[in-house]
Amino acid sequence: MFTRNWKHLCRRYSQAVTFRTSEIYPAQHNENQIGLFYTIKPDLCKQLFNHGGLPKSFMKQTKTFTETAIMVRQPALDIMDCIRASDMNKPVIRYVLYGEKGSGKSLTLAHLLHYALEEGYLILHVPWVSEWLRRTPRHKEMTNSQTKEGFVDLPLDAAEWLLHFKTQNQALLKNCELKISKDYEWSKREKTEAGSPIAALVEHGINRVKYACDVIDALLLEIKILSNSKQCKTFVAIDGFNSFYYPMTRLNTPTKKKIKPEEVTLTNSFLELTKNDWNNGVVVLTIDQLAVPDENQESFLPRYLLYKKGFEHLDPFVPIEVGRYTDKEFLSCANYYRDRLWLRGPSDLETELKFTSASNPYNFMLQCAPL
Amino acid sequence: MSILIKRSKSGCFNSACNVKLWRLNSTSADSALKKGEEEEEFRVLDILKKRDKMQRRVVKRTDVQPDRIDRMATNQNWGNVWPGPKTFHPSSVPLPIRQGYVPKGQAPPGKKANAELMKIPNFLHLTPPVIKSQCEALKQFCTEWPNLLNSEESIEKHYPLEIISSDYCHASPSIRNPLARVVILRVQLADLKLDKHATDKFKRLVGDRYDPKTDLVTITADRCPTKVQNLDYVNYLLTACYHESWNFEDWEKEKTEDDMEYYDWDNNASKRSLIDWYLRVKNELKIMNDEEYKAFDISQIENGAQYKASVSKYMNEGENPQTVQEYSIAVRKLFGLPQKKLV
Amino acid sequence: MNTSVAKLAQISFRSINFTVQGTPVLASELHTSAPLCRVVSGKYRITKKRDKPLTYEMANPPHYIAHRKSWNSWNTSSLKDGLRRSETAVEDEFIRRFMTGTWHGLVCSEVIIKRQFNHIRVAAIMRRAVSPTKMYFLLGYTEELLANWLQCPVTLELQTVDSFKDVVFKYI
Amino acid sequence: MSNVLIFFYRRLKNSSFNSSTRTLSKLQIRNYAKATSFPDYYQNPIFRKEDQVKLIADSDLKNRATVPVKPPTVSETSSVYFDPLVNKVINHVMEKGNKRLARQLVEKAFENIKRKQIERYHLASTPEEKAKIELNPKDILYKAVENCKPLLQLQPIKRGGITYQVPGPITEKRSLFLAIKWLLETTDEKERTVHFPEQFAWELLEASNNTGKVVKRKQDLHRQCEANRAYAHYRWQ
Repeated sequence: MFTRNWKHLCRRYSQAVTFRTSEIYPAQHNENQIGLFYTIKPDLCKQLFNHGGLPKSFMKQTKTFTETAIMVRQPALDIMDCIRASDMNKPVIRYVLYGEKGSGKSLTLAHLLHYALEEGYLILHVPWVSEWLRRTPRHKEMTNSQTKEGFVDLPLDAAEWLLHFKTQNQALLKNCELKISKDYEWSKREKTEAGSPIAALVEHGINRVKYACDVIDALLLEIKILSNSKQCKTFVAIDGFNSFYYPMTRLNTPTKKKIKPEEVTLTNSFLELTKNDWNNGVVVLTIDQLAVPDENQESFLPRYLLYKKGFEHLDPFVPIEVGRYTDKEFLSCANYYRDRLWLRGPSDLETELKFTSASNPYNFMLQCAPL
Repeated sequence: MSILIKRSKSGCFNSACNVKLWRLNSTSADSALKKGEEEEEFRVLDILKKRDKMQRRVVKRTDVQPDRIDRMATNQNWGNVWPGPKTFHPSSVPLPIRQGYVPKGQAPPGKKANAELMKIPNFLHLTPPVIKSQCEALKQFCTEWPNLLNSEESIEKHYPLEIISSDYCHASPSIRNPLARVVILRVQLADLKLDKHATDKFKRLVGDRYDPKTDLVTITADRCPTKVQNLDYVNYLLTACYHESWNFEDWEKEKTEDDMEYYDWDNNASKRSLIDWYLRVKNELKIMNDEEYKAFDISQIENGAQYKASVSKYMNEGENPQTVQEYSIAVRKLFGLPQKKLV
Repeated sequence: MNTSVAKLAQISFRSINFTVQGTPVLASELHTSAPLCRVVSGKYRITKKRDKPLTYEMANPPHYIAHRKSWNSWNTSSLKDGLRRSETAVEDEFIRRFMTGTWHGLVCSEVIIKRQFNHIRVAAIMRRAVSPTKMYFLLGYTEELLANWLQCPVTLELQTVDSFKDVVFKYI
Repeated sequence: MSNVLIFFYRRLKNSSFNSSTRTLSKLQIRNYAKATSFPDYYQNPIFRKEDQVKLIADSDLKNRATVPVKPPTVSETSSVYFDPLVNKVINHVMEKGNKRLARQLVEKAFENIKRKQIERYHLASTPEEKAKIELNPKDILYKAVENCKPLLQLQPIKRGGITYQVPGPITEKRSLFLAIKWLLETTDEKERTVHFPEQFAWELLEASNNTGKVVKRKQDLHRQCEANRAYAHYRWQ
C-alpha cells in the first residue's frame, strides 16, 4: 500500500515538473512557459470572473479540478509582447482574436485580463456580447431609451455589467483620482456633478437601473477622456464582438418589431469605445462563430464574421489566430488531465484522442469526460 | 356414288355400264377377255403386283440464264457493271468469295445462296477508279482554297466568328433531324474590340455563355424550327449584345463597391481609416472630404504601401488563412509591433 | 434481326400494353446484345433422324450476331439517339411478314432490310418455283405496295436458287 | 422465359426506384442488409488489437483464414476506449436505433460519476480513504453490474392446473441481461425533472456499493427462490 502511494506521488511529481509553471504573474510569462498551466488565485478569480468571463464548461472543470488553471499559450504572449512594444501615446491598437470553435479564445482573453489586472489597467470587460443581444430569457427587460430617440435600452444587463465593472476594478475605483469632467443631469433631482469620482457614477447606475445605459455611455466617454489625459490606462476586452455586427438581434420590442444591433444603446457605447480615436489603452476583441446563428458559421475568419461594416470599423487591426493545440501543448494538457484524475488508462489513449479530437482543446476536454 | 345412282334411274343403258364398271375394278380385265377368247387361260390374280414407281420428272428449266460472270470481259468497265449501291449478287461479281464460320477443316460456304454476303454493306460501287472519275467530274464545281488561309491562326484572324452546326445522316422516311437546327456561334471576346465598360457589360449580358478561361463567347440557338432561322437568331443576339454593351445607361452610374468586381483601396474606408490613424499619430487630425482622402499620398506613411497591398489582396482574392496572415504582418509593421514568433 | 428475337419483342410489347395502364409504350425494348437465356434461345432442337435442315443463319444462335453472322436489319434507328426506333422495328416486322406472305413458300432465307436515307432495300433468296413472269409480277407488286404503304422508295434485290437445299447449311 | 424476365426487370426498376433513394443514406457505409443476413457458418469478427495479437500468438490464424467472417458493426472498433460491456449497456439504452443519443447519455452518466467521485476524492482527508475511492467509471459499471447479477431465477411451471414459481439456475447471459435491465428500469423510475444521466450515475454508484434499489431487487429474488425451494422438484417432474 505504502509503495503504491509513494510511486503515485513520484509520478505526480515528475508530471508536475513538465506541465505546470509556478509563475503566477502573467507579465512574467515567456516562451519557455508555452504549453504550461499556471494557477490563478481563487480570490483573484472571483474578482475577475465572478460575473462571467470564463466559459461555462470551463467553470465546471474548475470546480472538479478544485483550481483555476490556464495554459500559457502563444496568442496571449504575442499580445503581451505587442502591448509592451507599442507606444501608449499613439491611438489604441485593436487586437482581434479569431479561431475555430473551442480553440480557446475566451481563455486567452481571460489570461490577458489577468495580465491587465496585474499591470494596473482599468478593465472594461464584456463577458459575452450575445448575452445582451441574442439571449432572450423570459424576463428580458427592455425599454425605449429616453435620451436617444428610437433606441432601445437593456437596463438590467447594463446594471449587471456595471456591477461586473465595479468588481473587476474595485482597487482602482477606491482611488479617487478618477474624476468625471462634466455634470450629468439624470432627472430633476438626480445629478452627478463634475469632479465626483467615477465610482459614484457607477454606483448611481447600479442603484438607479433605469439610467444604467446612460451611465454606461457617460462612463465610457469619461474613461476615454481620463485615458487620453494619462490618468489611467485602460484595457478593453470584448468577447464575441461580432455579435454587434450581425444584421439582426433576437430582441423584439413589445410591438413585435425586430431590433437591429445598432438600435441598442449599449452597442453604440461599446462601438464608440472600440474606435481608435483615443490613446493610452488596449483593445482586445474576440470574434466567434458561436456568437452568430448556425447558418452563418461558415468561416471563422474576421472578414466573414465581422461583415464589411465591422471590418471597416476595426480596420486597421491586428488579427491573432488562436489555433489548435500543438503537440507539446496537447501532451502537457493530457498530463494535466491525468494529474487532475480526469484522464486515465494506457498511454496510447493520448494518440487516439489526439486523432479523434483533432487537437481541438474543447473537443479534447469533451472526449476525456467519460474516460 | 351419286353419279352411279343417277344413271341407274335412266333405263336400258344400265346393265352395260355396270358390267363395264366391274371390269374396270378387276386387274387386267380387258386383256383377260381377249385371251379367254383366244386361249381360255386361267386368270391369275396377281395380288403383290409391283406398281410402277411414278418417276418424278426432272424439269430442266430452260429459262434460267447462265451466270453473267461467264460472259464478262476481263477489260470491262466495272463502274458500268455495278453503278450504285446494291446488295451483293453472286452472278455479277466475278470473285471467288466465301463467307461464313465453319468447323475446322471445312470450307466456308460459297458466294451463291449465301445470305451473309447479302447482309454486309458492300462498297463495290466505290472502287478507286470510280471514285477518281467521280472526283474528276466534281472538279468543275470546286473553287481553290485561299492561299493566305494556310494556318489555324490566319483562319482565326480573318474569320473570328465561328458558326457550328451539324447535319445528320440517318435512315428514315423523313430526312429531317431535329438536332440539325441547332446553331452554335463562337467568338473570342477580344476580337469584338470592346472597351472596359463595354466588356464588363457584355460579360454581364451574356452571363455564363462567356468562359473566362478561354475568353470564348458561345451562343447557342435551338428554339426556331429551321437552321437558317436559328442562324439569323444567333447573329441577331450577338449584334444586339454588342450594341447594347456600348450603351451607357443612367442607372449604371449607381454601381457601387458592393457589387465587388474589384476592390479599389483608394476609394474605400480602409484608406480613410489609415489616413485618420496617421494624422492622429501626428496629432494633425482634420476633417477632410472624399476628394482629399482620395488625393492623399500614402507614400509618406511608413509601410503604408504594404498595408495597401495586403488589404487589396485580402479583399480581391477573398478571405483565407494566408491573406489574413499577410494582413497581420502588414498591420504589425504599420504599428511597429513585433512579428508573431514561430514556436 | 433474328426471328426469335423479333417474336420475343412482339410478345413483350403485348405484355407491356397489357400491364402498363394508359398509352402503349413503344420504346426500344429490343436489345441486340447476347440474350439472357443464351443456352436455349434461338436454338433448334436436334431431331432423331438428324434430318432437320438449317440455314447458316439458323445454325448460329443469336449471341453470335456480330461474331459469326450479321444483322438482318440495317438502319440508324438502333444507334444511340437514333430516331424512330419503335416505328422502324414495327415496319421491319411488317415488311418481313408481307414478303413471306406475298412470296408464299418461296423465301428461302431471312428477309434482309437495309435502309439508307429514305430508301429501303429488301433482299432475300428466292426459290425458282414459279415462272419468271410471275416473279416479275410479284416483284413489281411488292415494291409498289410497300412503297405506297411506307411512303418511301422500296427496292427488292433478290437472288434465286433452284431449291431450298441450296441454302441448307447443315442437318441436325 | 425471357419475356417474363424482361417484364420482371421492368417492374423491379420501377418499384425499387423510390425505396432505393430513401434507404441509400442509411446503407451508404455497408453493402449488406443487416448483420443477421449472414449464414450461420460466418465467424464473428475479431476487431480488438489484443485479440488479434493473441490469435497470431496461438497460431490460430491458419484455421480462421479459410472461414468467412462477418464484417464488424460500426461500433465495434479497435479504439482504446472500446468496452464490450459499455457497448452492451449503450445498446440497452438505445431506442429506435438512435445509438448516437444512447452513447451520449451513457457517456454523460460516466462523466457525472467521475465528477462525483473526484469530488469525493478531494474531500477525503487521509490517503487510505482516498485509495478506497474508485475513480474509473468503467470499473464502477463493471462492479455495479456484477453486484446486480442474480444467481437464481424463478420459472413459472404449470403442474396440476396450478402455476408454480420454480427456482432454478440462471445462465450467465440471462443474468447479465437482467442486471442491465433492472438498472435501467430503476433509473426510469426517476422524477421528471431529473435527467437520465444523473439518475443512472446515481444508480450505478449505489449498485457498485452493493446498496440501492437494484441490489435489493436481486436480494428479493433470491429470497423468493429460497422460499419456493419446495417446488424445486417440479423442474424435472
